[in-house]
Amino acid sequence: MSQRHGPVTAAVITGSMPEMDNDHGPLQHHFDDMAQQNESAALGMWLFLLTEVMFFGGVLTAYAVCRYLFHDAFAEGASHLDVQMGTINTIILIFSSLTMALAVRAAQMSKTKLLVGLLIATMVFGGAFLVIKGIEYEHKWVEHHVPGKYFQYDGPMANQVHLFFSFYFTMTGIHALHMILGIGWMIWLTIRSWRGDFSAAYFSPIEMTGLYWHFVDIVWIFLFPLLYLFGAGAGAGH
Amino acid sequence: MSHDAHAHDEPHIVPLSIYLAIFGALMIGTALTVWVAVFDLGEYSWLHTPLALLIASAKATLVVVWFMHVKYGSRLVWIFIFAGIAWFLVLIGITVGDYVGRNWEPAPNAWQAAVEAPRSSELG
Amino acid sequence: MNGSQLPPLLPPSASTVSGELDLLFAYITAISVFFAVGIAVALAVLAVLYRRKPGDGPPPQIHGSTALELVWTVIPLLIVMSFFVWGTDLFFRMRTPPIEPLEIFVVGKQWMWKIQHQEGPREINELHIPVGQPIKLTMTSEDVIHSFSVPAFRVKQDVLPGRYTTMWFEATKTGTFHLFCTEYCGTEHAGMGGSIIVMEPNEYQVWLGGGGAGESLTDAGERLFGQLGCATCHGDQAGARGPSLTGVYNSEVSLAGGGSVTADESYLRESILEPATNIVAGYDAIMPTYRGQISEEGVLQLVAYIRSLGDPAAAGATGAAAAGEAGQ
Amino acid sequence: MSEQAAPRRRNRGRYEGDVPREHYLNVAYGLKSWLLTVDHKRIAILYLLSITGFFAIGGLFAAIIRMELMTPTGDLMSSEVYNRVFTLHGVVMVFFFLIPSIPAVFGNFFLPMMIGAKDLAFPRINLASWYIYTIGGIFTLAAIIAGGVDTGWTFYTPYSSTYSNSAVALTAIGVFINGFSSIFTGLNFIVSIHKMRAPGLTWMRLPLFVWAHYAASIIMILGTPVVAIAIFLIAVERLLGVGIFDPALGGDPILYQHLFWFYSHPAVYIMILPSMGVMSEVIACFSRKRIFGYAFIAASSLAIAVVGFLVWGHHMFVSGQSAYVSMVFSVLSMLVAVPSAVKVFNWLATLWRGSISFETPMLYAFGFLGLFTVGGLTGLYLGTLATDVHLHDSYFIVAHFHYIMVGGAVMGYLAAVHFWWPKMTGRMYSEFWGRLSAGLLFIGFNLTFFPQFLLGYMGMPRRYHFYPDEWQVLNVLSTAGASILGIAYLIPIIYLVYSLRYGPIAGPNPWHATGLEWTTASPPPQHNFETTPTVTEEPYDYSKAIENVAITPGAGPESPPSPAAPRS
Repeated sequence: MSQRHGPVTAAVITGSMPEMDNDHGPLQHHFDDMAQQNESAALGMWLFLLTEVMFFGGVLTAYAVCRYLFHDAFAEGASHLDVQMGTINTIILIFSSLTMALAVRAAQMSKTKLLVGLLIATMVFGGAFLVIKGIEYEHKWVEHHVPGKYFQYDGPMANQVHLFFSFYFTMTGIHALHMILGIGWMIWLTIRSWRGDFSAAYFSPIEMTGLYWHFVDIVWIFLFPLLYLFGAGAGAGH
Repeated sequence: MSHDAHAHDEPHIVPLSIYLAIFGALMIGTALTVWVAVFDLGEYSWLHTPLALLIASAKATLVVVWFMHVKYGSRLVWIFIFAGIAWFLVLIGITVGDYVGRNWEPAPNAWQAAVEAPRSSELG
Repeated sequence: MNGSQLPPLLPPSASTVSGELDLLFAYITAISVFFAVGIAVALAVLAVLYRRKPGDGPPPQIHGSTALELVWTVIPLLIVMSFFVWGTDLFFRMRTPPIEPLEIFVVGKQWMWKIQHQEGPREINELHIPVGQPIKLTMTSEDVIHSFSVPAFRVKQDVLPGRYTTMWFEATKTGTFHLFCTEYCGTEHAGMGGSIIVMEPNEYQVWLGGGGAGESLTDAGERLFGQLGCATCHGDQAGARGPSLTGVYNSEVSLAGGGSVTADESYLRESILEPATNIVAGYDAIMPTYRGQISEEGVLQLVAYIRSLGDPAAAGATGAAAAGEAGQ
Repeated sequence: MSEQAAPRRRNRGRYEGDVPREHYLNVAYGLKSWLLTVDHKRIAILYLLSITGFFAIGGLFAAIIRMELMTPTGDLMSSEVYNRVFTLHGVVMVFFFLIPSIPAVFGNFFLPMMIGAKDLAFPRINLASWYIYTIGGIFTLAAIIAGGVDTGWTFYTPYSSTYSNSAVALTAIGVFINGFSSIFTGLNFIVSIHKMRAPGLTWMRLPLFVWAHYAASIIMILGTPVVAIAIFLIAVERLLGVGIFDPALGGDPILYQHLFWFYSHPAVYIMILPSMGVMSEVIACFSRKRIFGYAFIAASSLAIAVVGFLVWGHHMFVSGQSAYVSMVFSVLSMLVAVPSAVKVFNWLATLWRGSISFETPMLYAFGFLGLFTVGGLTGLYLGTLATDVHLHDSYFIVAHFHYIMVGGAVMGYLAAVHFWWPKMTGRMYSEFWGRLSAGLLFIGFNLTFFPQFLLGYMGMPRRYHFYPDEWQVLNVLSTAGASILGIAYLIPIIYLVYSLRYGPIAGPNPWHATGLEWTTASPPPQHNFETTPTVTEEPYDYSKAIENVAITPGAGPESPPSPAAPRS
């Protein structure tokens, strides 16, 4: 499904599938030199991120329309989200972005141990984000705010609040899946880093994974105010 | 053959201080987002959403330009990014425009209005 | 294929807009034929003139001509803009009804059209209308998207669940015309059609009287209003739990959440089915939803009744239901 | 095509008196060498086979539709079956044939060769895209077996999300998965065009086929994800009861139409742009002339791709969307007609003073020009607001988009098949049968679809299982045309397969065409070129081309095998 394509593409684009690399080293046969290969990989990754922009863009458009139509109900739904947890998660994700950026830097400087450490730190932050997300989901489950058969809401606008939670779970769910796959991919990268596959001469896979991870971070930077903070203040329109 | 080649031959290593500065700015941005969201803007409460999006866009820009190294990348990457943003704005702009526009009818014509009558001045 | 007579190649033209639409169609066709034939002839002539003959040398390599490119960019542009201007002008006229049309209500449902006349008659898959009078249809769907299409009138409008859409037309010929559902709506989509029967006005009056007359739409709404006990809260006395409905139609209503809204049919419908969405200022959100309890036809009846309770435009309407008959 | 055929050919003395040459087809044998290949040419062949398969399935459904519509009463099958048949015809043809057709087969095969590269930038993504396509196809076939789907290929909500009792989720997932194969193809093309061009191959020296694929790839990249998420939400809505598109659950059905058409209108340009690219190649070659207004054709491809994204709402003029938004969409739809017109005029001007010959690919190109013109012009009726109200969802629309998709895209596809067949297989097909089927196709096509314009104007709605009696004559004509059309599709399959074994040897450049792909041997060696080519001249320079030999039907010039053509 959709969410799985991210890191897989990242994997294939970066040309870092091991069985393919054994014979040729990092330079693939159809490229003239490493520069051409790296630039192609970067360009491919950016194009892939473009498709991701439009992918999330589709849901965001749907969200914008429904929020425009059912403004008050969405504000009410949003007020049931846990702003504290959302904020903590935002901070955690920014930390993970920093460690990821530094990981790329470590690879550029051929500091293998630092690279491994930073990759692990990034995964730990990512994992923490998912754990907190899971706790939130669990709360929603207990409160019967998960859309579908078991949804219960005792308010006048139950239908539209249901719609809000549909968006909440769709958007954060797709985002979380992107993270899970990013972490899965990073585990593999960590092993390869430990083996010393990357250095200033060849760090394209690390760089591409960084781009992907930062993109996932950016998505959250938008999701957080759009979902969590909508019902937070006087902005609810009451 | 790569024509704008050799931009990548030597990795451009960004100083640690820049990363930390960006990180700090992102943290401040996060705090600002939360603060603005709970701040009572009185009759300007409709500004909450535009402000939140503005701050989020600023944060995203920082991530893209420095964490994602676009500042040091090729012009092509800039073009791609702007294309992505432009296409997304077309999609969301015209689609939301349809819903907003349904309340404007060419003639005084009460039957025509949609269920989604204007609710408040705040745009989604 | 009755007898040896070939069927016609044009649909009957039977509404006030169909003539002009045919004219616009003919205009586009004339230009299209000009270009299509022109291109075909050019192809044929070039193919004959420049076919390869034995002993030919390489032909001259021509790079192009900016002047020509400009010509064949600008001329098509001007032509299509003329389509746009005429088409848009006609389109806006086609969807803006004249004053005081005869209003008829349509509910689409898999796979039938249910039609209610103001005066009471109801019909299924048939619509009787008088010739020479503007008709406005207010339409909604009980399930999926349908589309109300009358080719002889050159009109069509999707019928959506959850909201009202409208269309209008004025027949210029008596007779029976096809009615189709043109938005695919499931198994019996092709069978979701019927006829529009256009009659002379006096015949129409006879039909109204003779058909399933009896209760008018407003009366049906009043009866439903009573059955559901709406008056318990929406009475006219001061201190009632809900706002008075007298004269509410087409008035500006202040909302609890700030802002205001025109209490048109759509707002009335929404207030019955999703009462909490837009609460009138000064009242609590205590009204239960009637979604699932009243059919779309019932909602239309209630709306018709509330409309009959007076319209501020109709000046000083009081609670007397009879005074506001037909809501005009 | 099959890997077993290759050695036999070789044993039969493929190049008599010469050492058997190694090329991409005989470099390795066995199923594994095909299923794990990362060679763009082999992947193109994989696509060719699977796409032909889906075309046959879609064509079969079309035949059933036309048979049912011969009589007005709907007596051949039940409405339930009929609805499934036209839905699957649409889904299979649009998502599994038309969208991948030219890009995935000929783009894959020739784009790297035209830019002088050894392969696309990401060969493994290329292979992955074929697997994704296949998996999506399997889901859709599973949906057919599971009882089919009856929503129409447009999956309009809330019918698809709530009311339909058919295998919607399965089909939706199939289409969703298939979307990523399109994204991967587009991504690969754009990166390859940017980064893999041969030395000297500047942007203004690119073949127009490459320009057209660049423009189509933009649409694949930026449009496909949106339809993916829209269809994904339908599947979620059906499986989990989320209500984004269902008014009964608070959602909005028109929202789906926006997301759907944001992609699905530009998707028409994914189908037609590559076909236009083929036209530029074929017309230049068979009139032996440089393309008239090269830069304008290239720019108009990009203009179509960009403006094409701004017109989706013209599918929604009667849906209840805002009248003002409709107005904006109408004017933009008019604008998109202009670059298409520019292309047609430039192709005509290319013929002017040319040295025109009429081999099979050129006949298809002429057919394309005629049919695409009709299809494009009838689009103007639909972009015009008032006329669209009457014509929307009628057979006029059906005729219009078949003129574009079949008359335009399929004609282009067949022109490409016949133009590049000698390069792909090393063999010539029968020119006589080629011309015959091209002519039959043109006649059959017009007989099938022209009556539908008339039906549409009379008001016959699309997706109708039965209809009023007075429309039977035109429907019978249409069905008669469809049977001719069916024959015209079958003939090429026979003579092309025949040519694989018995066709004359084609040689590297049977048409004496320009372009890098013709400078290498037929079939091309595994890495396309023995040495990386260097480009020093503009495209379509036919001034120095070999003397104007009449290319005789059925007998391609027996050129001696050469690793690379001697020419420049």
